[in-house]
Amino acid sequence: MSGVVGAVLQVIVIAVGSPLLVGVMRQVRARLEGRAGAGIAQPWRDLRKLMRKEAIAPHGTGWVFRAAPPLLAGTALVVAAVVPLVTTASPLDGVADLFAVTALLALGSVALALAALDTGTAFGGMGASREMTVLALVEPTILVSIFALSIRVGSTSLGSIVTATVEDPLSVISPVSVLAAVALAIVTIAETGRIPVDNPSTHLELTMIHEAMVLEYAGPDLALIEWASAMRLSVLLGLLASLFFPLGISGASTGALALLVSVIALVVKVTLMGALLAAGEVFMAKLRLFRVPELLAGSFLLALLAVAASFFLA
Amino acid sequence: MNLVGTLFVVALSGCAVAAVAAVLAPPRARLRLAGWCTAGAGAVGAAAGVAAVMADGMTSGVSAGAGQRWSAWLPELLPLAGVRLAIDPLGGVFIAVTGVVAVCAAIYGIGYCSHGLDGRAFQLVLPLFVAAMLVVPAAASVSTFLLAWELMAISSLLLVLAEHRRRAAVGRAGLWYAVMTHFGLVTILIGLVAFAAGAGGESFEQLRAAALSPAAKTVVFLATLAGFASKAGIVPLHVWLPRAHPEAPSHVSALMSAAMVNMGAYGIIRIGLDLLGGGPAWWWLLVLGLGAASALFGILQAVVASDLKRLLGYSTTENLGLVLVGVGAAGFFAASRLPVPAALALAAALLHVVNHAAFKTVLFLAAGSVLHATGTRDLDALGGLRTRLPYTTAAFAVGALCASALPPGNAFVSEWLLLQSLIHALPGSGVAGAVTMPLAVAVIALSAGLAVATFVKAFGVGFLARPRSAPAERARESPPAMLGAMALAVAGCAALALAPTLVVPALGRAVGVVFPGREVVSGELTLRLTGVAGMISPLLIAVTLVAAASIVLGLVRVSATRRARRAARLWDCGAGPISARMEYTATSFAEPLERVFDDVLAPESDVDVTPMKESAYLVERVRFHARVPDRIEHRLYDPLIAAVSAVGRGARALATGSVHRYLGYGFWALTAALIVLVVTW
Amino acid sequence: MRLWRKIVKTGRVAEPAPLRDPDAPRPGVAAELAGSVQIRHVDAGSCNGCEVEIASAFGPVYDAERYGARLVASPRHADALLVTGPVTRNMEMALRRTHDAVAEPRLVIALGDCARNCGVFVGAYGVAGAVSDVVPVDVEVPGCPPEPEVIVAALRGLTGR
Amino acid sequence: MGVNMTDAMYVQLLDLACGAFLLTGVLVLWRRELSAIVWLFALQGVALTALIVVLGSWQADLELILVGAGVGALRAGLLPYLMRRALVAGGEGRETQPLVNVATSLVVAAVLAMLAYALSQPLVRLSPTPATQAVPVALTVLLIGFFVLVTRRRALSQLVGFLLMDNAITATAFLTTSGVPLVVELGISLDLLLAVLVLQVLTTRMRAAFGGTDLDELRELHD
Repeated sequence: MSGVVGAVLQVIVIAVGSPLLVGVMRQVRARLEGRAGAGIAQPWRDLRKLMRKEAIAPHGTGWVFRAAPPLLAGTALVVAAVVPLVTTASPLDGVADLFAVTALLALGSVALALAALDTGTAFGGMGASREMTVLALVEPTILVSIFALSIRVGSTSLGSIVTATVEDPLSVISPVSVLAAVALAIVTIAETGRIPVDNPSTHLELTMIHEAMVLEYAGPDLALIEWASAMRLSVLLGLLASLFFPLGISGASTGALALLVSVIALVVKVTLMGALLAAGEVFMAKLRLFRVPELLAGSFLLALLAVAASFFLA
Repeated sequence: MNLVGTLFVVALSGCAVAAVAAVLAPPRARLRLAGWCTAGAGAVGAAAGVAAVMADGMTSGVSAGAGQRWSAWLPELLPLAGVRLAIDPLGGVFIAVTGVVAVCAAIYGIGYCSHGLDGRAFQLVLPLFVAAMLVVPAAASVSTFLLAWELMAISSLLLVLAEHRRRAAVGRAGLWYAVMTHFGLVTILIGLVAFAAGAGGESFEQLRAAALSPAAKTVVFLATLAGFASKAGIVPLHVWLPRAHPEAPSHVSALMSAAMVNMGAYGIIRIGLDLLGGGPAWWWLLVLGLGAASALFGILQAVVASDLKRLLGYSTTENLGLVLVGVGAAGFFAASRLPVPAALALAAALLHVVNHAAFKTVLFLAAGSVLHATGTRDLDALGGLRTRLPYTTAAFAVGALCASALPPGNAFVSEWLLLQSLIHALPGSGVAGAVTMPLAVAVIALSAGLAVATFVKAFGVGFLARPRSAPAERARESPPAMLGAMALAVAGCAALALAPTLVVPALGRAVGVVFPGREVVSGELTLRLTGVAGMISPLLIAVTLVAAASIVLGLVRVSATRRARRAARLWDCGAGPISARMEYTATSFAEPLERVFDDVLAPESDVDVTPMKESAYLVERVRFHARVPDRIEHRLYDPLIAAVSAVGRGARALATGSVHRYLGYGFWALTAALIVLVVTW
Repeated sequence: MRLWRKIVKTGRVAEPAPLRDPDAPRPGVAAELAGSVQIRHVDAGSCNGCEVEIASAFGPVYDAERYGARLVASPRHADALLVTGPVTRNMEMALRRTHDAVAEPRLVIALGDCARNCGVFVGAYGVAGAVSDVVPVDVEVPGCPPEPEVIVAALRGLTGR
Repeated sequence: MGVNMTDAMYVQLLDLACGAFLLTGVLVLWRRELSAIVWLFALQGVALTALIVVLGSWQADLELILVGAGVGALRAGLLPYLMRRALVAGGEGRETQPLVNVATSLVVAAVLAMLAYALSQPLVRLSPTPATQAVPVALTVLLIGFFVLVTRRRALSQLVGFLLMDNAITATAFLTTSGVPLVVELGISLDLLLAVLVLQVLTTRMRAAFGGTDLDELRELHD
């Protein structure tokens, strides 16, 4: 029972909290740049405003263009329900494992890329092409890191990996986990389109990846996309936290208080990681698109070394 | 004769009837009659295959060769050896796949062939091709197998050449195909004949029982592997595939790509795992390596291809590569005494065969529909088909989703299964396994990622946005027969994607032929691996995804204050309207990937500047030409062909036209042979 | 590390927010935006003086972003068009199209004297007219160029913060 | 020695040290800035020191710990210091165009790691202790160092490649036999120091004479 409650809770926390996370990250960035910042609730204000605006159907676009935003948000919600963030006993845990989660996130990106191609604009095509390039190169790292993480547990089920770490927290301090964590962190940055892979606040179309795909969306469609991107970011950060630092996460049978503690732990962890990410971005410049493969090859190497280390140092 | 046998014979007779109808029926009725007969034969064949798989299920505990299986020996059908047939669950799977693909292709053909392909010869050969493909997995002796194999090769060659009068490229493609397929035949012939000679009999029963020396086994395996790999389009023997698939009529491409290439995988499983009974680990690492190389090379070529059917052809190389990764892993695990992952890997390979057949049928049929409507396969000239060919677009969308291995598509399930088998093998597979498996996982991951990019490109550039050329603008939806066939294939994809729990246990029985005595998966809604931890539920993923998307849409409905969606111009930066020439094309879409993998792909480009007459500084015209040649063809085959033609030119000196000289050659050759005989005897 | 030291040393450069001018023009639609105004800047023929001032309005010192205003990359994402300069003939159609590309509810801010009444370019060859001759203007910001404080005040009128 | 260690903690510390050793080796391949490469080399020296010290305190061997300290002083202190001086004198900060591009060399490194693992298995099977099980790490770094030596153009990054190899050999020695005799270690260290000094003088002279240390450009001197 607590599993169901926990799953519902984590979906709600992610759905409500992810725009606030983006707000926190912008605020951190603003402060480091010496600005005052718009406040952490600003993304929610933006979303509320966008919901009040009209949707636009550009000439020549069709069902793909319209279906992409709800599909993107849908995949993010499903992933938020499946991934162990508040509880490891989500009733959906058996439905999808780590591979499926990765594939679901990719499905969201694909929907958006197709929508971008559907507009037929040069920027849309460019964004779609780059997004797919990054996606294709990210895939090996993710899967090999999953491999590395699953060796210890003998399963790719997220619930069992996290439970095993909860039971033996010190096992995280091993080369395998460290290497896999670094690899997955790089991948997370690439997947969520943060610096140094992509700059979420760029105005220059030629440097865009994600933004170039959504240039044609307005109103509620845009709101869905922004909300979904925020959810993807927080889910991925939450997943990283759960995989490598599952402190406070609830098990199968826990009371209401424990769930509350888990929720607070999740919020604290994700906020901290978000702040760290935002602070890191201040110190970095965006990489040239054709330097991105280097970064991803590096992360792939780390992931492979993580697998190797699990037999080197077993 | 039991149910399986009856159905199988009915299916073969159906093909025969179709062939007769194609010859005798009046031109107006010919297409329908032959088409429906072939489709019926395919359906019955599929039923026979399914029955063969299911019938065995009742006696799943009994080892191979149980009485339930249908077999037949027809000594009088052929001189010397007779025809020996037997259908076990493994063959049943391939028969079922061929049957279903044949149904779709035959129905499709009724609509597709009405322009120029309704001649007697073409309609006669098609059912024969189907029949040959039904017989190959049922063959139970070397001679029957080789005969069916050759019939399959010849008939498919004739089908590829169907349009040789219209395009010169067809002839070249046919030549490549003829050479490669016969090279394959020769190596299989050598391998199997050596095998039969060693075993002292040619029926598969005898071969299975034969005790060959390891060296002889290796020779047999390598020879047959080369032949089967060439049929399956495996690198470096894949060169015929991206040529023949685009040039063949589309439903023939579908048959070849979804059914015929599978026979290569079937052959490797049958000869290597079943008849030779496994073998040393290095055989299977070789198979795995070939598979991995094909998967990567195929998908890399597909991602940069701009010819729609060539792209699909390379994707076939990729998918068969993945199948071979599964087969190789299964053999390797069996050699390392890991029965659980071995069965899992083989089940994954078989599931991928089935899934690939389903989505590749959809994709080729849809590509044929595009070709039919626009007359071009060039993605750079397509686009905007979404409004003009709505059904074809929907079908291609389903196929592309399945092919890109994303949930809720079907290939996702088989790749998931494959990855699970690789991951769970680790603890016991020793050094070779520990080194190979992570790399194999990486290869599968990269090819899956590139497949996503490939099919986003194919669908997004080919069908969405606005038309890039006049033919695409004038496109009209295809006739109902073609749409019906596509719908059928789409339904197959959907069934496989949502209910793999029905299919995989059946495949488990086919796996039982090779690795007897264990179930691979269980569960109704959730695919639960037995023996190792791992489960997934494609159906529930799809349901929750739909539910989540509906909730989101509901939320938007409730909270949005302005309901109406305003139509507006595309944002063109305020400048003039965006023309179709400004759209991203397939080439530009693939450019970043081409640059990333430029060491592997070695793209060629040249800039051709024509200056004005008056001054070298004024330019009249600049032509930019870029292409990505098949590097293996370039590096391996071109020198080979050059060498062969050099030998040919040299040999011309021998032929002076003098009759005496020719007779003299014969005389000297005869005497030399006799001398050799005398000396060596 | 050097950058970090710099950040710590510099601290906050944003000036404390002045009191909001209650008389700042606030068109009816602005209430609907409720504290979030995304802005697309259109240079319809400006001398770039206004652009410099916009840049400083969104810079660290004045930090217009803290009031909920943000510059965006596409008019589709925007609620308000920030138009500078007299509308030249070449930009007339582009401005109309940009205005059309913005989803309702939408606002137009004419920034600077040139945008309000063509400034020194009145009647010049190549000038099609003031911004209000081309698209309906909701808010006007006077000045040549307007100071950042004035720009920020006008934006705060829209965001209501 | 007074340090008390449980089995699990020893293994974990050893593994961490090896992980850091490997990671720094890999990062040398990844980064282009010569200053970062020197930094990474220094970090690797620290990891190596930690490795030896962990081994020493596990075996309660004071001599080993002292050797570790010496190795640390040389490889994390003196050699990086000398190299940084050479760098400052040189002024060219980046490995601009390695012979094999960075992405490919990272993938190659992945394959090298697998090769090293396969190679060292017989060795590990000989005496499967936690220390010998980490030998593949050292071998990987050895191969990566060789690869750096082969593919990089700048004299300094080649030097780092060479030193990586030496670090790896030292690590292998300590992991397999818990240390070479002190004399040998001292001899090797002196050799290294000499090599670095000679190279430093050479690069400075070379730059003074030809204005660069790109080895491919040096080839032109031959003609």
